This record gives sequence, C-alpha cells and structure tokens, in this order.
Amino acid sequence: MARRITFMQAINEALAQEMERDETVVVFGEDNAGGAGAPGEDDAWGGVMGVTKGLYGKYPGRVLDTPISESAFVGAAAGAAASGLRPVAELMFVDFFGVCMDQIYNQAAKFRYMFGGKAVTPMVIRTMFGAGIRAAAQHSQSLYPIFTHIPGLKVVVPSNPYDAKGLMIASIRDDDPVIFFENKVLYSVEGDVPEESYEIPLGEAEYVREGDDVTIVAIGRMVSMAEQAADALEDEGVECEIVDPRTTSPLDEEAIYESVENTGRLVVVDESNPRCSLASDIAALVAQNCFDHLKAAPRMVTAPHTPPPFSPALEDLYVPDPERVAAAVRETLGTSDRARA
Amino acid sequence: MARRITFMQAINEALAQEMERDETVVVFGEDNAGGAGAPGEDDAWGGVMGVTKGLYGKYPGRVLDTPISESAFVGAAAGAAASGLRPVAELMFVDFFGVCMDQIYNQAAKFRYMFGGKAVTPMVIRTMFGAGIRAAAQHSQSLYPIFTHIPGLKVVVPSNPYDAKGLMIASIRDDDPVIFFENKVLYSVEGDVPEESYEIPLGEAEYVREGDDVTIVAIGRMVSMAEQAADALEDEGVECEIVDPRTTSPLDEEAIYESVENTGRLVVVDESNPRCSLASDIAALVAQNCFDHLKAAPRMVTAPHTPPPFSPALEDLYVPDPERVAAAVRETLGTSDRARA
Amino acid sequence: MTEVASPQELSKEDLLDAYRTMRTIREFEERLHTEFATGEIPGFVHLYAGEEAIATGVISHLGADDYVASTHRGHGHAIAKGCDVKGMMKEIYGKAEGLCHGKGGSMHIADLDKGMLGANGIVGGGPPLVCGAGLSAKVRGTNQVAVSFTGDGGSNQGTTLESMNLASVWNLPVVFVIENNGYAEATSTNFSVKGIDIAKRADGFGIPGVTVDGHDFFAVHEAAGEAIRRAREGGGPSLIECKVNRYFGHFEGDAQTYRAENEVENLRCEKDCLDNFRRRVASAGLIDEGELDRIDEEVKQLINEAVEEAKAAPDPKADDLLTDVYVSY
Amino acid sequence: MTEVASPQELSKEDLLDAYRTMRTIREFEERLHTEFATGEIPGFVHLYAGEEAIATGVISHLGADDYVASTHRGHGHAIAKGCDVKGMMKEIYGKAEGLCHGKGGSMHIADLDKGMLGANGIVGGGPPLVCGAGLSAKVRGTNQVAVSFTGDGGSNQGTTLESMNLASVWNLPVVFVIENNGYAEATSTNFSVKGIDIAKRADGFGIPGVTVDGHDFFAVHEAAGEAIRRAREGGGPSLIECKVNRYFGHFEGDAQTYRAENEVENLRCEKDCLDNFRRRVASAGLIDEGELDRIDEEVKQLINEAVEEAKAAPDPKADDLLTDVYVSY
Ligand SMILES: Cc1ncc(C[n+]2csc(CCOP(=O)(O)OP(=O)(O)O)c2C)c(N)n1
Ligand SMILES: Cc1ncc(C[n+]2csc(CCOP(=O)(O)OP(=O)(O)O)c2C)c(N)n1
Ligand SMILES: [Mg+2]
Ligand SMILES: [Mg+2]
Repeated sequence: MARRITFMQAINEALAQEMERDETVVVFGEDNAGGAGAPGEDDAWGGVMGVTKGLYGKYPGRVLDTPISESAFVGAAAGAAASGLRPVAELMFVDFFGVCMDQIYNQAAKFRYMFGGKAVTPMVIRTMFGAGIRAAAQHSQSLYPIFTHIPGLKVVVPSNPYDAKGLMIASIRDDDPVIFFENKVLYSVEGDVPEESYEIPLGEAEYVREGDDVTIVAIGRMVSMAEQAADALEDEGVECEIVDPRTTSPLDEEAIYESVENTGRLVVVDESNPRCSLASDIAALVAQNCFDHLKAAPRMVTAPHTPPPFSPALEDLYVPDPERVAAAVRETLGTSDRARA
Repeated sequence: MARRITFMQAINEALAQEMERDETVVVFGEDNAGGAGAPGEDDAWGGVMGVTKGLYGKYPGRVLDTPISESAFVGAAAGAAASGLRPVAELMFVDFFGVCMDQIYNQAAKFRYMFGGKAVTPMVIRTMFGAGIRAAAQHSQSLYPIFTHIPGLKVVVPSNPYDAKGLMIASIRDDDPVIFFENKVLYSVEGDVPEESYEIPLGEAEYVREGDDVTIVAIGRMVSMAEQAADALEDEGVECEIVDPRTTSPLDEEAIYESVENTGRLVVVDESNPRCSLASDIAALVAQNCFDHLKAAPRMVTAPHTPPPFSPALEDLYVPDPERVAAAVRETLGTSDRARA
Repeated sequence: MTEVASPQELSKEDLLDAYRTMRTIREFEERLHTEFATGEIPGFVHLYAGEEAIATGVISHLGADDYVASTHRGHGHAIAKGCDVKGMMKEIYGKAEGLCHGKGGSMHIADLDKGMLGANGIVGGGPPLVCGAGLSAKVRGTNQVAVSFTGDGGSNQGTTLESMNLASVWNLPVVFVIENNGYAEATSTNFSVKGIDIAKRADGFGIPGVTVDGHDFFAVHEAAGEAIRRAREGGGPSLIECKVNRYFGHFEGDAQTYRAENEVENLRCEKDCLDNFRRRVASAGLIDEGELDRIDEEVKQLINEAVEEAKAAPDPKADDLLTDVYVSY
Repeated sequence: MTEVASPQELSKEDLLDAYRTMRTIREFEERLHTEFATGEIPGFVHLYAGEEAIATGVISHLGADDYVASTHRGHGHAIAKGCDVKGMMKEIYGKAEGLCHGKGGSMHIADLDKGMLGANGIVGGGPPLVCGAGLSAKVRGTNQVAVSFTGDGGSNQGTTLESMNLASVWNLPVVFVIENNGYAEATSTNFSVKGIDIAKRADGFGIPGVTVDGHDFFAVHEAAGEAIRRAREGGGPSLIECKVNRYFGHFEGDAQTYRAENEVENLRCEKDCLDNFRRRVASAGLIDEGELDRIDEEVKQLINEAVEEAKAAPDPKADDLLTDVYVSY
C-alpha cells in the first residue's frame, strides 16, 4: 500500500527492509548510528541528515559509526563485500571522494576483472550530492560523471521517492559495486511509495512524460527542472518527452534513442560541470547513434565550468533551472532568439 | 638549435631549464632523486622511469624524495604554490589519483574561486598514463577526462617531444594548477627539440595534418594512431585533417570547429574509457556547435568500458589502433561495410 | 597535560591583545548563534565558542607572514590570524564585499595576505597544505612557520597522519595543533581514537608531541611557544594536542542529544577559557578587571557593527559567478 | 626485537610444510628472475626472495577460510596461502589458464576461494580490505582472521594508518604485518620513516605492536601466533613489524645503485631465512638435511613444470577482453 513519504524516508525504509530480509546487510559511515562513545544517545543522529535514523536500534551490531577515515571504511566495504557481507557504506558527501577514491575505483570496481571473473563485490556506497543548500564548493558537487567513467561501477541517481526505494533495494541486492547518489535537495520531497519491498532494475530508464517535439534527458533533481520547463513549454504548444535514465551506468541507451528517433531533438540536463559530463556523454551517444534522426543540434544544459559558489545569489544561478531548460528546448526548435549558443 | 631527443629527455630538459631560470621551482615525488637515506647513490633513480634524472645533482635542495604519502606531498605542492614556490610534484602513475585527489581538486583547483580570486596556485602535477606496457589495471589508465571535468584545473596531454618541452615550460610558468599527462609509451619516442627554452601556450591546438574529408581529433599517443590511419586512408583517396588539442582544459574548441566546418566529419580518438570521456566531450561540443556543418554522425574511438587487461594478447586489443581509427573514418564517409555501430 | 604556565611571562599588552582576540571570537560566535536562528545566515556554520584559548594561544606567536591552515570550524583561527572581522561577517552572509566575495562562506574563509590559508570543508585538508608552506619557507630560506589546526576527528584522516610523517621526513617548520574537543560531529573521541592521547601518535613519526589543557590560554601559549620556536630554529615539526570542549552543536541546528545532560552548562561554569583568563590575570594583579570590561564593550560594538553592515551589504552580481576560476584560461 | 623462538614448538610435519613453502617461494622467484631476463615475461615483476620467512611464518597459522591481502610483491603471500603455483605462473605469463585468466598478472594475483584477496598494485591498498574481511567475520560470527601485508613504504600511506585505527575502533580480528625490507623502491626506510620502528605506530592507535627479525621463521611464527590467536579470541588487531631484506631489485630491471656494495651478497651469506631454518632444525636434531634436500628437488621440479607449462599455455581470446567486468550489466 502506498503512502506519501519523503525521499529520505524511502531510502531509510529500503535500508530497513533489506536489513530485515538479509542479515548480511550492514550499514556504516560517519555518525550512521551517530553517538558512538558519547554520553548521550548512541543513535543521536542516524546520519548527518538522518537517513539511517532508527536502524541502529533495530539492528545494533549491523549499524556502525566510523572514525573520519573514508579510505579505511570504504575499503572495508570492499573487503567485506568480497568476503560475504552486503555492506552499505556512506560517503557523507560525494565531494569527499578525493580521500577514498582508490578503494572505490581501483579496488572494488576492478576486483572482478583483475581476478578473472572470480570476485563478487556486492556493496553500495550511499552518497549525497548536488548544490542548493549553500554548502559551497566542497559540499555541493555532483560528480556522477567521474563515477560513470569507471568500468566496474554501477551508478544510480534517483529523482523521486518511489524510485529511490526501489533502486536502493535493487542496489543492495545487486552483485556489483554500486554508488548511489542522493540529491540532498530531494530529501524532503514527498511522493507515493508502497510499503512493501520492490525492486527497480538498474539500467531501465523511465519515461517521465511523453511528447513528440523534443526529448529532454534529465537525471536526479534535474527531472523536476525538466518537468517545470515542459509545463511552461506546453503553453507554447511544445510537447516535451522527458526521459529519466535513473542509472547512468548502466545507461538505458535504447530508451533515449527511441525517444530521439521519434522527436528528432535532444536536450540533456545535467547538474554537473560541463566538461566530460553526463550531458556530453549522452549528447555524444545520440549524435553518434541517432544522427540521421536529429533535426537540430543537441543541447546540453549544465552547471558552468566553475566550482559551486557559496552566496545564495550566485548558487541560484549555478544550478540549471526550468528557464534554462526551456531556452535550450526552444533553441532546438529554432524558436529562440539566439540561433546559436 | 634542434636535436633529436626523446620525449623523456624533452621533459627533463624543460624541468632543468626552469629550475635554472627560477629558483622557486622545486621538484618532488617518490624517488624523484631516488636514493634518499640509502647507502648507495643519492640520486640513483631520478624518478621511476628516469624523467627527473640528474636534477638532484644540479639543484640538490630543490629535488626531494618523498615517503609514499601522495595526499601529503601533493597537498604540499598546493600549499607551497600558495606560499611562493612553483612546485612540480610527481604523481607517479595517474592511476594513484584515488589516494590524493582531494588535494588536487578540492584544494589546489578551488582555492582561487573559494577565496574570491585572491589565491594564486602555480603548481604542476606530472603524471604517467596510458596502456601498452603490460602494467595491468592499476597502472595503465588514462583518466584525463576526470581531471578535465574539474573547474580550476588545466590539463595538458602532449603527443610528441617538441610539445612536451614547450608545454612543460608553459605549465611551470602558468599561474594556475596544471596536471601534465605523460604517456609512458611515448617516453622513448624521439623528435626534433630546440635546445633553447620555449613555451607552447596552453589552450592552442595543433593541426598535425591537413585534409578536407574528415577531421580526426586525437590526443597524446592517439595522435600517432591517427597519423597511421591517415596514411592508410590516403591510399584510399581520403584526406584526413588531424587536430591535436594538446591541452584538454582549456580546450581549443575553435580549432576543432573550424576543421569540422570544413570537413563536415568528425572522429575523436581517445585512449580513455568511453563513458563521460574526452571523446564524448568533443563529439558533444561539435554536435551542439557545428551541427549544421556535419555531414555524418561523429564517431568516437576509445578503449572499451573495461579496466585495462594485463595479458599482452588482450592489452593490444584494448588501446585504439590505426585500424579502428580508419574504420571509424570510413563509417563517417559511408564507405564502411557496417553502416551503423 | 603539561604544567600550568603562568601569566607573568607575558607583557600587559600581550595579555590585553590575547584577551581581546578571545573575546572577539566568543562574541562573533555567540552572535552568529543568535543570528543563525533567525534563518538569515545561509549554509553550514560551525562555531568555535569554548575553544578560543587554542587559536589565540597558538597564533599569538605568529607574525603576519607565518601561515595557518584551518578547519570547517575556522572563525577563531581567522580572527586570531588578523582577518578583518567585518569582512568575515559579510562573507558568512554571502555578500559581495565579504572576505572571499561571497564565494566561500563560513567554511572557506581565507586571506592569503594575512597568511590565512583557509578554513577547509574537508576534514584533514589542512595538514598537507602546511607541509607545503613549511617547505616554501625552507626553500626560500625565510624563518616562517606554518601551523595547521585539526580536530580529534580529523586526526584519524590519513591525510593528517601522512602529513606528520612528511613534515618529519622533510624536517619542516610546521606545528600540528590537534583540537580535541571530544567529538567529531556526534561521535565521541572515546570511540574514534579509543580515548588515547592523540599526542601519542607523534611518536610513530619521530616528532615531539604534548597534550595540554585547551581551555587554558597560558598552557597553550607555552606549549605553542616551544613548538614554534623549535620550528623556526630548524628543529622540525611537532604536535600539540589541546583537550577542549565546544559550547554549541557540531553545526548550528544540531540538537546534540549525544551529549550528557548539562554537559555544556557545566563546562561553561567550570572550564571557560575567558573566565579562567580573567581570574588568572586578576589574581596575579596584572590587569584591572575594568580594562577587560572595556574590551568586552568594544568587542560587542564591533560585532554589532559587523552584523549590521553584513546584513545591509549587497549581494554578488550575476557576472561574478564565472570569474575567479583561473588566473587565465 | 622479540626473543628468538624455538623450532621445538612445531611438529615435524609443520616444519616440513614451512620449509617447503619457503623453498617454493624462493625457487619461484629465483626462476622468475632468470626468466624475466629473457624478455618473455610481460609487465612489472616484484620478487619476494629473501622475505620468505614472513609470509610463511604468518600464514602457517591461517586456515583456508582466513583472509590475506597482499602487495605488489605478492607471490610469496599467494604461495603461502595455497594458491596454485602453476596457475600463478601462467598468470604471470599472461595466459588464459592463469589464476586470473591473464587479466591480472603478477600485481593482481588473487584467489578468493583460498582467502587470497589479491596482490595489489596500490601501495596501501590492502589494509582497508582486511578491515572489511575482519568485519565480515565478526558480523557473521565466524572466528576467521584477516591479515594484511604492507611494506615499510606502505606504512606511510594514509590508508594503512587509517586502517590500523579503524580496526582498533571496531575491534576487528585483523593483523597488520609490516614487511620492513629497508627500501621503498630506491628510497630508504631511514629516510621515509626516519629509521624508527614502525611497530611504534601501533601505540598511537591503541593496538599492540612488536618488531621481529623477518629472516627468522621462528620469530615471525611466534609473534604471528600470538597476534592471530588474540584476533581469533576477540582481542582485536595488532601490528607486527618484520625487519627483513629483499634479494633482488625493487622490480626486475632495477640496477640498484642505491644499495651498498655487496649489500645483497652479505645478506645472502649472513641472513638467509632458508639457511637459518636449515641450521636451526638440523642443530636441534629435528629433521634430517636429506629430507630438506628432497624437498628442494621436488620444488625445483614443480617450478620447472610450472614454467614450461606457462610458456606453452594459450593466450586469452579476443572475446575475453570484454568479459568479467560486471556480474550483470
Ligand atoms: C573528508 C571529510 N569527511 C567528513 C566530513 C564531514 N564532517 C565535517 S566536520 C566533521 C567532524 C569533524 O570532527 P573534528 O575533526 O573533531 O572537528 P570538530 O568539528 O570537533 O571541530 C565531519 C565528519 C568532511 N567535511 N570531510
Ligand atoms: C599509491 C601508490 N603509490 C606509489 C606506488 C608506486 N610503488 C610501487 S611499489 C613502491 C614501493 C613500495 O615500498 P614498500 O611498501 O616498502 O614495499 P616493497 O616494495 O619494499 O616490498 C612504490 C612507491 C604505488 N604502486 N601505489
Ligand atoms: Mg572534534
Ligand atoms: Mg620496502
């Protein structure tokens, strides 16, 4: 039975249900219980934003606080996964990948290949990303392009509570290492989510909205930007199709190509920086594989090539917004003032 | 006066000339002298491949060995650059970025922006990349797309000894943090290199070869693959234009667009993995900005979405080769057997 | 803990300066706490109140051209290092005239002209940087010193541990100050460093390490004096662990249910560094309490102005979004 | 250094097994040294010769379901952990029937069925992994133990230092073995850890640390026995530093001009772990030297076959390039 719960609650519920179902699932990270060794409550925090709240009480030996040692505990997730557990480790902000990337990309992601197919490394790294809460340059990045680049990793970027739950359950059950990107601005967004457990397969895009004029591919929080743009464009008589890949690796290329083959136009909306981005990845794939169907240049809407700024006045300009998405759509339709970027 | 010297000697000479010219230039990294504390020669190694050989003898206080602590010494480069030196730190293999990325991308690359334009961080990170020496999954990656993604960094990928020297000198003199990618297979390649000091500006592509039929953008070692392909294609009457961006950030977009506007066809050759790659970056930019000039789908030639394999039999299939480049060119010309990938 | 040092060793002027610095930090932080509650301050704000004796005791030994690398809890270090308080406040409000033109905010306050290498949003981000500043001093042949501040939590970060070793190996003029305030976010030091003295870690890297009472300006001042002198004289790096407490939550908004009941109230009564300082200088007959009260008033006034001006200051302009990424590109 | 332990504490069978393991490693490495010179072996090869007593002394306490994480210099650990020697040789030659089907090579030899979590091309890559294996044992309630091997150079990597602390904090059944062979590539331990005992670092993380003679199988065996027993019984992690030497260059092809003249020759004469072992068991009257000679012969035969078979074995096929990246994709 579905109720309205938040994105955060959806993830929490997925974790709880998987911990209940499978006792090899363990959860750890900084303050994931949130009070280890302290005189007050042992589980005071349940994660810096409260995503793991309540799990410690239910599964005490399987929810662990860690020292601030991301290499050690992310690597511990890799080692645990290779030796019989299904760990869910939290890299609090993806911005911190720089202190522990080796264990993610050279160890976990490569075990299977390096070892000739003998390793199975079923681990999930949960991580927060995205701008919008005035957290400045080191706590607001998106960075999924970097992880998408890495063979051996799966990369999940849910856009709504329903998907968050189903994708988290699928990620935990998946036998490959998965990095699960949680947009911090989405945490408080509500949606209909079934109480029962369900999986959304990794690698299946969702058609969020159907339309014949232009395909908008958007990920994470950008889906709602695309939806707002589509609403505005509808008033101008433009029907947008919105495709949410949900996972960037594997990428459901076919779903994107199918849409573009129908619409002939592509806008990709990506919260990350522009160079070697997901936007460029998808635009290039479409250009290479759907060229004959394209009626106009594909357009990329991304953050600029700058770190995220602190000031609200600047940060609000940093993240792609519905206006920029709509403007890009109009450019593909030749209805914009500026013919070329 | 130009002589033939190797790519490695060209870099060594650039370092020596800059150390001579400017006493704030310091060089450090694991075994960069190569014998610290040991009973034999103090500068036994001069870097694991010998790139820094001889510098220690000439500039003893300014060539330092380090413990195996990449975060500490790469961060030290950032701190030194922000306080009056021009350090050249060596990250032996770029594959090791996972243990020290934070100091590169959250510190050095962001100082200037976070601090409101007040910081100047003139540092160079030299690093080896690329497959071809049977060094397997953790010593053969290319990874420049990851660095290209990061605002605040400049990314240099020379393809020949002449460029290597001029770009290294420009990188050392540059006031922004630069990561300098040295393809290990190129080290022994010889070319004409002037003895005197000279700079090649960062952000200026080179037209390696002119032609009207198709534009091949290639970087690093891939330039020679493109040249070999172009030689073969010439026999088929196909004239390839080869553009070597030389730096991926800044990227000389104009040089690429100009070529594509003339040829109408694009093949990008990139030694990295395909997703969110430099190939996708350039293909997408061209698709977005030169759409009306494109006569055919742009084609990307990259390594596959797998880690680098060890076995020579597999590694030789891993790296893009002239045959694959030529096949992609033929596809853009519609002269290939397979019409679509 | 080292022996308690005495106020008599400082000049009256130094004592007044130290008091003013500590009071400025305290007032700055207490006021931010109040203002944050109104919702007008954006982002994450980590307050230094309770720990003033550390920043002040250490940095009072440094000149303008010495270097400091700080943490996410950086206001105290910035104030002690001489950053403009009004510029800091504007920065925290995200304004164009802020110390970093609104691009950095609380977690990235920096002023390279003042030797302040920046607050840091990355735990363990600072120690490698001071190795670089120390190397720079060494290569350029100056006698500058570089000091990093790191929390108990940050002392578990590999970057911090590596840096102690690198500084030791390169024999750098660096001091690593560990601010052990008992918690890393909600996690106790008892858990994350097994309750042992963090100063012990110095032994493993061949550098001196001491533990001092971080509430006691004089104890910090003495230990820091020794370490900084050693560094300046070419004697290499050292580590100072300061045991201390923070008065507010990890960041503003933290309900702090991990703490003991009345933990902070008791600390404020028993361990306050400003009270302690007042008591010590008064009982030694060195300074009249009235003089200190006057400083309190002046500081209050300054912070008042800083907040008023910050609130009234203009936002950055749209064009500012794209500037300051590179020197040239 | 701990007191020299005695051979009498081991059964004859254990002694013969230990000797066979050490000899197999030695023969494997000496032969690789010769074969590498012919140019037929691809890539980087780091030889373990000289250090056999460590892998053997430690791993002889482990069962098949205990875990080991190794380094770039991993052949010895793999052999001691029971990896198939012929499969290893084929792997090093890059052949399809290699232990990792030719995809890993010398630096990535692994066999999860044998508890061998892999050699590792990243210095400091292994210690975090054993924290995970230790956690797994703890959560699943087994009494498995996980051991990482790390060099002196690797003891300066933040990942290694963090892992000691994490294992301490989580009280994991883990042993960190530091193989201090005096060099990290060309850089001396005197420089990179200031010549101090690496075992000292254990103190800073609240775990026991000892230094033993890594040429002495019995000393290693005793120290490892104690640490592994403690780990199995829930007593938490410990560190064992083994002082040792390597006989060959950092990797094959290294001219080793950083070493003293006759350094290796002298070591081979004075410190050889196999000679030492032979002398000890013979003088204690425990094993007849003839039995050991027979083992030498058998091992020589095995390695001969391994090399011949590896050379003759087929390469991977083109299709193999794209397999084994994911379980499903
Ligand atoms: C690399 C990294 N990991 C985690 C965090 C999140 N974080 C910010 S502050 C903090 C606690 C720091 O504790 P401590 O070092 O003791 O400093 P304190 O806050 O007590 O001053 C954590 C975990 C971070 N900013 N960077
Ligand atoms: C993170 C990382 N940095 C550097 C290297 C290059 N490297 C490989 S082995 C080695 C020396 C290792 O020394 P030590 O840990 O003492 O092991 P030993 O080779 O002596 O067995 C270095 C620097 C690496 N592989 N990984
Ligand atoms: Mg703390
Ligand atoms: Mg060594």
